[in-house]
Amino acid sequence: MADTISHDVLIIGSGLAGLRAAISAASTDKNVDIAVISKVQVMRSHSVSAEGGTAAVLYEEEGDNQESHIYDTVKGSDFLADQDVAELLVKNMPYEIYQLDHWGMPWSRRKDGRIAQRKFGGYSFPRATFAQDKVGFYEMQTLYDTCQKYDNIHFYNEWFCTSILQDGGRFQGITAIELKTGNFTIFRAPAGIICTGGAGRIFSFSTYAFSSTPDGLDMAFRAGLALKDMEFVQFHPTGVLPSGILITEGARGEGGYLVNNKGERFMQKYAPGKLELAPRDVVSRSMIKEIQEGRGFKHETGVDCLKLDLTHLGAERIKEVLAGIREIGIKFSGVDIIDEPIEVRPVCHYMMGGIHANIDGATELAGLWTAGEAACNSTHGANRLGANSTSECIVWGRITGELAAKHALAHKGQTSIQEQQVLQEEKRIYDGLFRGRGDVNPYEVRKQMTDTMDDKAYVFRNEQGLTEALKKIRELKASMWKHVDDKAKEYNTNFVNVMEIDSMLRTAEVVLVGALNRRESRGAHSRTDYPVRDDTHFLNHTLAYFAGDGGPKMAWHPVTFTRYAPVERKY
Amino acid sequence: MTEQVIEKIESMEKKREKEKHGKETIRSSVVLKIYRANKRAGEQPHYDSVEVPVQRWTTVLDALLHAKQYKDPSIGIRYSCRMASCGSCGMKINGIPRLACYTKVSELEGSTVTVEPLANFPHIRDLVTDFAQFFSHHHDVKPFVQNENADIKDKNKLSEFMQSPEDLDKFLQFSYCIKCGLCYSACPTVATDTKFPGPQALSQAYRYFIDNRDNATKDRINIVDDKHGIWRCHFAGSCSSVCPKGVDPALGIQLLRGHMLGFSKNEKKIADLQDRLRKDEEAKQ
Amino acid sequence: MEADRSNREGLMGWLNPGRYGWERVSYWLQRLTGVGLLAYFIGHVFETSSLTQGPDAWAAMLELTQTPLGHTILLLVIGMSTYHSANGIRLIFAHGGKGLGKPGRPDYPYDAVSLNYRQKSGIWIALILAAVAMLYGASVLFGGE
Amino acid sequence: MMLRESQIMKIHYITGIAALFVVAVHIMMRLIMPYSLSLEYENVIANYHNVPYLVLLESILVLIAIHGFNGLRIILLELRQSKAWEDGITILTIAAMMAVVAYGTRTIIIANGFGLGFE
Ligand SMILES: Cc1cc2nc3c(=O)[nH]c(=O)nc-3n(C[C@H](O)[C@H](O)[C@H](O)COP(=O)(O)OP(=O)(O)OC[C@H]3O[C@@H](n4cnc5c(N)ncnc54)[C@H](O)[C@@H]3O)c2cc1C
Ligand code: HEM
Ligand code: SF4
Ligand code: F3S
Ligand code: FES
Repeated sequence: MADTISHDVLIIGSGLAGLRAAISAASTDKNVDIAVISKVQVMRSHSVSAEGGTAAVLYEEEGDNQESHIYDTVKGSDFLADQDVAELLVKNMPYEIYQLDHWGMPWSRRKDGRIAQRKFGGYSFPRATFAQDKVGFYEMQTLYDTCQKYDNIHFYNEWFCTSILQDGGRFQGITAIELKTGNFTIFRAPAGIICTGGAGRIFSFSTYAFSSTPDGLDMAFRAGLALKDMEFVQFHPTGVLPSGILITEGARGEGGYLVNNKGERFMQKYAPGKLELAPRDVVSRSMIKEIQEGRGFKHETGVDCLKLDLTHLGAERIKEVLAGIREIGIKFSGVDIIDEPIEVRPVCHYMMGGIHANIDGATELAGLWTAGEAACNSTHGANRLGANSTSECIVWGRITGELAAKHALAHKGQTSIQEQQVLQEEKRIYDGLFRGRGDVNPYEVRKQMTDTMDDKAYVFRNEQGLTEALKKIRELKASMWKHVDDKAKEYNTNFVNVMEIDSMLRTAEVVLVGALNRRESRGAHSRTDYPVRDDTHFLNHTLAYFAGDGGPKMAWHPVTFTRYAPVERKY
Repeated sequence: MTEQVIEKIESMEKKREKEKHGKETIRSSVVLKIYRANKRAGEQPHYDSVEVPVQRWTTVLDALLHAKQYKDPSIGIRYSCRMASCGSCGMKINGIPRLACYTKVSELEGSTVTVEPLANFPHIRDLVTDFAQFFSHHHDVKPFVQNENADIKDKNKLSEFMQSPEDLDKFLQFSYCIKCGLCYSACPTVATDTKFPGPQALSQAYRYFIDNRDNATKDRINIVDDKHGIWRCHFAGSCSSVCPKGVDPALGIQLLRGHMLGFSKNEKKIADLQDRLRKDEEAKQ
Repeated sequence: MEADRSNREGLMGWLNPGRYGWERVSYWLQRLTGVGLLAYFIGHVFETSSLTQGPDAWAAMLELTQTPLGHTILLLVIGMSTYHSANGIRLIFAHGGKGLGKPGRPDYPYDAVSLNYRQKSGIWIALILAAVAMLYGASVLFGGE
Repeated sequence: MMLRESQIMKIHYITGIAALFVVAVHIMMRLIMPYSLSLEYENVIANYHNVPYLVLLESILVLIAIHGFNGLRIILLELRQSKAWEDGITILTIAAMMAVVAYGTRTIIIANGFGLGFE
């Protein structure tokens, strides 16, 4: 059998959630031996791209309050958030912000030396805590650097995890491939946390890093765990053309305007109360409507878009708080936002769904937790508010880290690996993929799949489009693409890509089936054929279980209400 | 307001139109000359040339990925964010360390672009190098705030360390570092000295040294005051000239050394937790 | 961990000043001139030691060194020491963080403040001074009486 | 007698600056009379009988030896990193430095004719 490495806690994924979990587990007890396993080098995780802010209530003396943050989150979610979970998020955040400050986070400051906050979409108070426009980057850096303090955290840079090992309903470890050598290895540990982030690369036009593929989600899915609410995909209003790189909501938080080809601030029509700072689903829908009604621009690539005008903010302010955005504009779009409005278009940005977890981040498998974007403990419901995701990663990173560490201490050294599972997994990836045969280019399959998703599962969806998309995905899945041309063992990214594509196809299918089943419009999921929210039938979470190649088995799961009854959502 | 915006858009569009036909070299394709080797598997170093289509905004990374996807899937390459914030895609492009995702083909001269792995990093395969030593240098400068209150003990008394925008400016620029290793690859000392921490780690030492939340001043100086430490920087400046993020590691290193030579004094006070509470009290009275 | 030297640029990294900026050229010249001066210094100590063997030995040594070749070397030494000293003074200040500018918030396109024109001018001035010193030296050495 | 690297480098900088001054004086002395004349045996020996000049020569010798050989040590240190090599070059450069200083001092003393300028 393959080589084995043993630890107490395995953290899979090293984004904000993973690193926060590592610190939390390491400081819970110094005898807990932690492995952080990531398919990229640890500090290169997608979280570094987060730009605009992290939501927290810091200034109650200035008028903010936690109740309001909870309500904004729940209302933003179109009442699909579990309210106890939202509450937990809000209550924990102030501590996390200050803790990050103590660890060296370069939060932007007010003149009086205190931490600064800015406006963000959907909030009734400026509570996006920011560090210029590189929040996620700085948070990652702070956490990564703080990890250096602990001798009991071990980083496994560039190890691709492929499957979860379990026995008797308990987590026992995982299998992974070391990229550098190509060695297939077993990691065993009594506790694990999946922090593999979002899956936004199943769309072509996407703000995500190339590494944001659903292999972590798929791992859990194949292990029999449910994926929850996968049909809710957030489209961020301002993706730069042609690449899809994000212009942070902070740009609008700082006072940017969205304009159509008549020069109008069209958001006046759609959300007079909040204008550009309405939640993302609202703004994105408004933009697409403007485009459909002929008031859009054409980018030189032929794509429809609108413009984001920041010129009135002035060079000084822009350089001070939106420097990164300016750099992105100049470099990737050829536009200096100081002089000129920039072309933008709604872009795939966040997956509200993820691995089904309870309020503690525990999955259905004992000993396994999940945190961050990969998890769905239903903080965000049908639509996440900007700046609430980094918050979620940090809060549940800490919670799950601590719980997993305690569990690991209680079950130290008690793992049993089922050889059969390992052999099966080896067979799946080596016989099924690595040594597979075929004449279809896997990258072409990926392109067609992501283009299909862009086309049919975008801001507005309908029965016909979704059905066509599902058909197309299933066709692609069945075509002869499963093969790896690169035969080397060492650093075989071709192999990695093929494993990713395999998981992408399965996940895309779950998204589409979920979207087809949800015959209503709620939050980010907007059906032109069912344009209204239907609380009688669909005030429920969607669960999808793996059921072989034929597609997922679906189920419903109740929403937790503790405070607010659903009302119509208006801004 | 409306007219202004339209005017602005129109005037900029004209300007761009002009630029498009002006200075940037617009090509429809480019030849990538890619360094290939996988010594562990016995593949000796050689160069492969691949022609790929390019547009105005195509970056070297885009071009390489196109080559990987449609010409030769076996090209070994490391990348992730494609927006110059993760630090994965450092490589030598036409001989100089750069980020592939941050270098547009249109910015480069000639019709061939040569891409090679970063120098000064052990080679793994093709364009991919091993960062273990680089990371361990970073680890060795203790890149975290040291201060007995660094972990919040009492969750009921929450407050930040006070830090004025000026305090922040002293270290902010050094925390722009994305650990891409370009500086490490360019530095002439690193080229021969394996124990030299390199510009990245040394500038991070300064970043924490000058942060007014940190009070491990002496310890930090002792770490870098070594035969192979900070004194092995000769201000060759190459680190700063290749840094894609404006970290200016050369500056950080010299400033730290200024403190060690007694040219500068570290006047920082530990930003006191109590500071704010005290001020609040005062305000109340 | 045993340090892995593979793929280091090695001496070629030192000897290839053209790729980066003037500061790299300065680094390289400072090194070269330093070593050159040290060699000359050792030679010079040896040269003057002939004094101890009386006027004849000294004259013999002068015959060896006061030649066109010897003067050319001396000229180089003048240039080297002028450059090394002038640039050395700049470097002492720079190594202490003086004259480099202040850290702050860098703006795109992120030109490094430490590679500023004060520093570059320092390098140029050292080069010019070296040239002037060499011209003057030439006039003394080759100019006759 | 282990010096910290910072102390060594401070010495390096100070000896560098000091060397600049003394060398400048040394060269001036060559230039107060026509250059070739300044090299006549009698003139040179005469110099060696002047106590302040002796002090000057000796300090040039020491300062430059320290600065120059330390410079060499730096370069060699950066070339290879192994204990044997590092210890080797430290001993070597110190030995070479001492040898050159000793040899130069011998010249000064003999040229002075042991009279130290009180003839
Ligand atoms: C451009 C952009 C800007 C954003 N801005 C904001 C913002 O301003 N505020 C906000 O709150 N949120 C923001 N978000 C959302 C937020 O950044 C993400 O939701 C969050 O960073 C996710 O973090 P994570 O820790 O869950 O996962 P990630 O950071 O995505 O990390 C996933 C980790 O899992 C690893 N991994 C994945 N698969 C495997 C595998 N098979 N084997 C091993 N390792 C694996 C990866 O290597 C990586 O380390 C933004 C998102 C984007 C795309
Ligand atoms: C005249 C005889 C001199 C000799 C033989 C000499 C020799 C050397 C040598 C061999 C080096 C090593 C080069 C390196 O580290 O890269 C060096 C470096 C240096 N020298 Fe000199 N030098 C002399 C004069 C001076 C003077 C007059 C100054 C300044 C006032 C000076 C300042 C420096 C500086 C600043 C360095 C760089 C050290 C470093 O980069 O760490 N030197 N010198
Ligand atoms: S200092 Fe600059 S070049 Fe060096 S690793 Fe950091 S970002 Fe990269
Ligand atoms: S290139 Fe190297 S020598 Fe110093 S200034 Fe930068 S670290
Ligand atoms: S891909 Fe992240 S820096 Fe280039």
